[in-house]
Amino acid sequence: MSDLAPFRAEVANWLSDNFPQSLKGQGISPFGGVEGEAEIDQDAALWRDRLASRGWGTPTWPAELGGGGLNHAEAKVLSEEMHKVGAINPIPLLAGVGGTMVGPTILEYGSEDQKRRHIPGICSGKIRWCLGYSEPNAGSDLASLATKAEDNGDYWLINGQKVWTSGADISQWCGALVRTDSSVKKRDGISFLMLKMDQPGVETRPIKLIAGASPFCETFFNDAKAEKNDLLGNLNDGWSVGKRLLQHERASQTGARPTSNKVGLSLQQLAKQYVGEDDQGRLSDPDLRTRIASHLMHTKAHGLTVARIAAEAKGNPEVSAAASILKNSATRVSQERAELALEAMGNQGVGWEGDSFTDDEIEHVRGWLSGKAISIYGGSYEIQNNIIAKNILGLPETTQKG
Amino acid sequence: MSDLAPFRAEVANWLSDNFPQSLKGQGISPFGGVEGEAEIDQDAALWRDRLASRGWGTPTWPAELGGGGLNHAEAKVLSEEMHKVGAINPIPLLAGVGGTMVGPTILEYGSEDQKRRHIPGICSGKIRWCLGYSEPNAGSDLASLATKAEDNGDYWLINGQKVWTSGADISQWCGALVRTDSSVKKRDGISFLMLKMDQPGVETRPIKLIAGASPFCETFFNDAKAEKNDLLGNLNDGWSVGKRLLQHERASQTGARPTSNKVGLSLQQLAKQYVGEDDQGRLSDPDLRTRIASHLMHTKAHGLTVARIAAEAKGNPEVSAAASILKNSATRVSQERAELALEAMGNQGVGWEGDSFTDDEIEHVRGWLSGKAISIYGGSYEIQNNIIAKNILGLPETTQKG
Amino acid sequence: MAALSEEQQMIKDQAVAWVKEQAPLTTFRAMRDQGTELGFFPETWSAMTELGWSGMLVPEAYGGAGLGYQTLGLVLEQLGRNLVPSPLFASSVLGASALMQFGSDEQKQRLLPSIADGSRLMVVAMDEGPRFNPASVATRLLGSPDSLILTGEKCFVMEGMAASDFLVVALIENDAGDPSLGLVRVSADAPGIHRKPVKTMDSRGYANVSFDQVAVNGLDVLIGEGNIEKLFDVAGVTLSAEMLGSAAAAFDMTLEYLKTRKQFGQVIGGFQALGHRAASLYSEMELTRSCVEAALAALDQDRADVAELASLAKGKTSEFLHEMSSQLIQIHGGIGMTDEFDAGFYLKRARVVEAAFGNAAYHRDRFATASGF
Amino acid sequence: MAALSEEQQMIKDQAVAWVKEQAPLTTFRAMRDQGTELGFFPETWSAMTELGWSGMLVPEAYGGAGLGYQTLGLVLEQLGRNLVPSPLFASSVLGASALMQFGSDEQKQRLLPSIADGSRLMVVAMDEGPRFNPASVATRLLGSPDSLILTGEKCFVMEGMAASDFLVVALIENDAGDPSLGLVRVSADAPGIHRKPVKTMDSRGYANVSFDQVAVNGLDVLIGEGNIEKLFDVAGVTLSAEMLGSAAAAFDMTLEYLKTRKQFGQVIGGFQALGHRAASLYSEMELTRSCVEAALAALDQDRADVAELASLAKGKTSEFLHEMSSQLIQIHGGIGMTDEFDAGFYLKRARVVEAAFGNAAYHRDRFATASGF
Repeated sequence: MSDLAPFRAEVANWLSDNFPQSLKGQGISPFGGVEGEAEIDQDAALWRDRLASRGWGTPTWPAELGGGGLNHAEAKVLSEEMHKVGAINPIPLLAGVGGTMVGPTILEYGSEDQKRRHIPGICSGKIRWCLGYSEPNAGSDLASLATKAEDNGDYWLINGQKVWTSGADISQWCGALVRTDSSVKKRDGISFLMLKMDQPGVETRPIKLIAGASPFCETFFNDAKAEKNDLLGNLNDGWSVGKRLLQHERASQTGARPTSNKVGLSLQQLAKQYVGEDDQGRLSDPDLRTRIASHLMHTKAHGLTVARIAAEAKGNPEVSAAASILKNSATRVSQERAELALEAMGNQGVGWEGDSFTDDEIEHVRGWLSGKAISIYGGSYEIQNNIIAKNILGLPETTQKG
Repeated sequence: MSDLAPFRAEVANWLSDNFPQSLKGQGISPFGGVEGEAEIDQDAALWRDRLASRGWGTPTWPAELGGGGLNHAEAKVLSEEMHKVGAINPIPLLAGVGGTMVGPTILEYGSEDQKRRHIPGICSGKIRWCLGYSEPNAGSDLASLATKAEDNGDYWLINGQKVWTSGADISQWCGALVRTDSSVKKRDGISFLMLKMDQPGVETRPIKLIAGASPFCETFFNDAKAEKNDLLGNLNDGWSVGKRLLQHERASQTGARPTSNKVGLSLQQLAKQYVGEDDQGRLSDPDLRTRIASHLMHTKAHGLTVARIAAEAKGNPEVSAAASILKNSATRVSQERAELALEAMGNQGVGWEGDSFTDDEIEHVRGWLSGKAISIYGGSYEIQNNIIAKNILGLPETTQKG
Repeated sequence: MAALSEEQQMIKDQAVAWVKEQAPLTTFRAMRDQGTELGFFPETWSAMTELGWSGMLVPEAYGGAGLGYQTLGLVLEQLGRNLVPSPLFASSVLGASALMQFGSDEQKQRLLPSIADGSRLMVVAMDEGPRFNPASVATRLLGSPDSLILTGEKCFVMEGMAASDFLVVALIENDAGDPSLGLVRVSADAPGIHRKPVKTMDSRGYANVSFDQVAVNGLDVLIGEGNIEKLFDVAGVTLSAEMLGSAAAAFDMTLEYLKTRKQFGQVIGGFQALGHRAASLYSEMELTRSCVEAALAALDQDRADVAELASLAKGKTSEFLHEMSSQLIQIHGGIGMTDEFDAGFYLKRARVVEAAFGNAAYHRDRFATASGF
Repeated sequence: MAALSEEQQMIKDQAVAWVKEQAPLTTFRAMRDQGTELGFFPETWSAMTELGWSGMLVPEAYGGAGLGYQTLGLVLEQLGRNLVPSPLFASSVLGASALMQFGSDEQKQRLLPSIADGSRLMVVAMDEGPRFNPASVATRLLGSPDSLILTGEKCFVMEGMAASDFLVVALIENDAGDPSLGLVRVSADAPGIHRKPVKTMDSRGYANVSFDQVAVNGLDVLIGEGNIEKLFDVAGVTLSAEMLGSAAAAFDMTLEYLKTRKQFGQVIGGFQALGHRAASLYSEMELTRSCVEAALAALDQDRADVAELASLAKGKTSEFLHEMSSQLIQIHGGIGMTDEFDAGFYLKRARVVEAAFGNAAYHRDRFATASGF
């Protein structure tokens, strides 16, 4: 292994010169994140531009396209040093799915021209992407999608409706799966198109969810247009492109996320606060204690598995077949935690608004509700089990009858 | 409701005159039951014959065929009075599946001649029946059965192999599902035949199970014969006959059975014995206590459901679609109880033989092992769920593709 | 239930029809969207009192119909199906039961008729902390017989904003000076009472109520003979009947979706994993129903095993509604997550009623204790 | 495991090959059918010692290979796959670990080399009741330093009939007269020791052993510095490695059956309910493997979180092997119930190892305590 110390020093120096102290510990809110806040205050914009100028918002991407050109070891050092000074990388938050999914897929499948046109914008943090995948009648059965793109000679003409397009109302570009051939088997007539959101043929409508406001939209295409050279991958090969992109999504979802940034207490601390403890420091409700213990053991096992699979891949963050296992396991960690927290909180765990509840309590409830989506989006719990059964275990496919 | 007091007095009198005191509290062992003991001591034989002479071993069956001719209310009185004096009804034990399944099906589907020839033998407790259903390649998919019966003019000629024929080696008659037409859809070419076990073409071989010796056999038919007039129901309509018979089986399995007659302690008493209790009388292992409580609640719910469904049927013991629900629920009660008892017993719950373990402890282990079959035989857990989904909920069939 | 009497069948049919026609989920949604502090529409309550439901439990001698818990359960189950908000449970079930159980004849004469006709909303105030814990009551009635003072804090009082009267669970000293739990009636507008609405995710009406040196008339102290736990058994069992209705509606919605939603060229109910899940849920629902019906019957018969059956019923319905409401969302997928669709209402309501009067863990513990281990 | 060293890979390959060729399940079956009191074939043990497995853990200075727990785990997992019976676990893992942890240098010099070459079977005697409970030890070492007497009853001692030496967990008084837990070595044939075989359903060798006024040499008292719980952590973790192997074999048998058994015109693995069940089991196996490997590494690194990881590993493998062995039978259906088929061996073994050194509930409790609640 090469000596990373000089690079570490370089990063530390640069951060000390360039990271605005006002942003320290600010979390993601100054950058809007997916919560929809569009304003970015001055320091945040400064920080975004300074980071982008080094390419360090997308550290492992090619330097000539606006990335940092670092290897994985260097990227890890960068991330550690940023963590040390309380600096957050705003680019992936600002680019929406551009940084986590569309970008990596363009880097794999895109032409040189496409890379030159699209990657720098993502690296700059100024172009946000959304994804047009699901449709009202194509959820788990994504291949049934009906949104149609016709080759009009000069451009693609797009008509149809997408749902669950996250951040569609604040994005500049969209990566969409569209039907380009209706005469063949469902999966063989799909292409992956990139198109501008700011055009007359595109309309977005936010979806209110059970937890309240949401980043999701319905998106309608009425004679929307895409450039001829914005087809990613081959014509009618969009299923492969789109599937690959989803693997990047799954990989980004395998870490169990905390219910909320604001809720910092461990589950056992939280439970003790509401339930109390006996004279030996054990949670007063032994039934709940048992289930929290079981949950924490699963959580630990999940974390160890994420680490083990990463180690087995020798640090190479390849997306693997194990992603489906980790997705379902992460879902369980996250949803179980939310349910157990609610149970522990009792009546204080059913609040909706108002000052009878603390912000944390309401945050828990809202997080619990939005978390119900984790087992639905990005390939539902059932779809992941289909994938495990078929791709890992080699059992027959159970969905392909139509 | 008519006045049952005179009948109750008559029964009590008759029992006091006829029930041999030596059999009081003897349980089923003097009658062999399914455990295979063929000898019946003198008093047991006397009791069997006296009971059979009144038809009270099969109390609700027609008196002219050897039954008791009682209505359900009277049969209940008889059962209560027998229970009072510690008398057990040996006829169903001696007749094998004759009393519980084949008999009721003959009474429904049989010709007058068939009833006259077969019912009295069952009522007497001297003719034991077994069932030839499953085959090595036809388990849950019973309709795939291959054992063939050919019409040879004077008789049926039977060739093939059955498995899981309970008590085949000690039975006089067998009710078998056989293929009588191979040219049609699987279910449409099956007939129900009754045949003698004591003939040159029939060979039985006991199956040793994971719990040890077992009542089950493999049964081989090599040019075995059945009388022409021993076809039950119509030719090629055996699937309906056989299914109806299985409903009687399911109905007889819906009550949760204790793991063993000998193990009389309640689960919570047993657990306390091995685990101990705290100063407030709670089981010392709170984790196990929670799961035992959950189990006992399910057990109680199951019992209440059996009672409710019986009450809703207004005391008419019709076999209903709910039988599949109760079968799976009874399975859970029984298997959960066995697992929890084993867990509570710790190292004393893993004994196989020898005097380091009490008879009860070994009985628990053996019962736990044989109990694993409850979710497999008589329509597996999965098959019952298929039935519930299709017959009760009206969802599409998921097995019929072949 | 084994067999309904003619009267029961009539009441049930009436409830089915009324809930379907007069109290669809759109009414609940409108109430939620308006954000009314009461947590129900007064018109709904008027209609229910006209149907006589507010007096179902109250004995005929006190102006009610004296029909018993099993019959009441038929109505509660239907209300649960459409999540119909009203003070029926808080006042006409729990308030009335408390008076029937603990009240003197004078108190019953004075209070029950107006509960039965729906004009008085008599609401029990019990909880003092986030988790149901009847053993921990700090609210006290102090002073001499002719100058009684009630002091304490109650939280999460159902229909607390709509209440005209509170029945406050408090420690009351007997002649020997030993405190035991009893109930104290006070008018909701009495000096020293402050209430604040609590906005919960089920959009029903709850309040935190403080009692600051509230003067109490000696005639309004209910001591009775029963154990106060029995009142919570009534609460748990009747709430279970309502919860069973909610769960059954959630099941029906799910089954309907399994039969109509197509993916991969077939209805999704044809996928065995989902079919078997539906079969398990249905089986669990049947078991739960038996527990609820048995517990209602035990209340009517005042049987010795009421406590055991009450914990069975509340424990089982809490578990089943929890699971059923989660599966309602999961099986509906994305559409289930949208506010536009009704599934979220059931999910949100499920966790609220689960926590009320002891959750599943509470009742497992209680069932175990009742079973002697 | 992230990446095996060349040596580890070689040892693993050797174990895979040896278990497959030299220790098939038919050997276990033959042993079971013969009903040998030892619970293993001496030839098996000779072969294993020739492979050097009996000395894997023992430091090179004491005649072993000093390879550590992670490497040992590779062998144990393979042995678990075919349920290979031998005293490896009891003596070369647990006995050796006890000496390494608690023994003085003199004791190690005297005893470890013969453990490493397999000629001495040094077996730890711990349990005194049906359930694992290290806090409850009544066996005592009493007397003056030149006249020590051991008295007590130990049950369910693994390989107790084959043992040449016992390491007895006992209360030992220190100079101040306070008793604390330590280990006392006695020869298995010493006067006052009586052992009786215990016939368990996994057909392995266990014994109940009584120590009736057994004279003990002062040199054979092991006090050491560690907490005795740490020895049970070693036991739990290494047993977990073996259990993981058994569970993995049970999974493989099940998957094979799902791919070959046909019913209703297709392989039964094509039925979604079974396919999803297999997917869940596989996922759970992957999670369990991570816990076992992490716990083995923690032992080698003598990390501070050994106790937490040991409870995680033993708890998770206990749960998973329990479920996997039950599903092995259920998915095989009737054939799984027959003694002729091997599934029953896994089921029976599962419950025995589950109960040993703390079951899942024991470790949940311990994990919770370690997590501070």
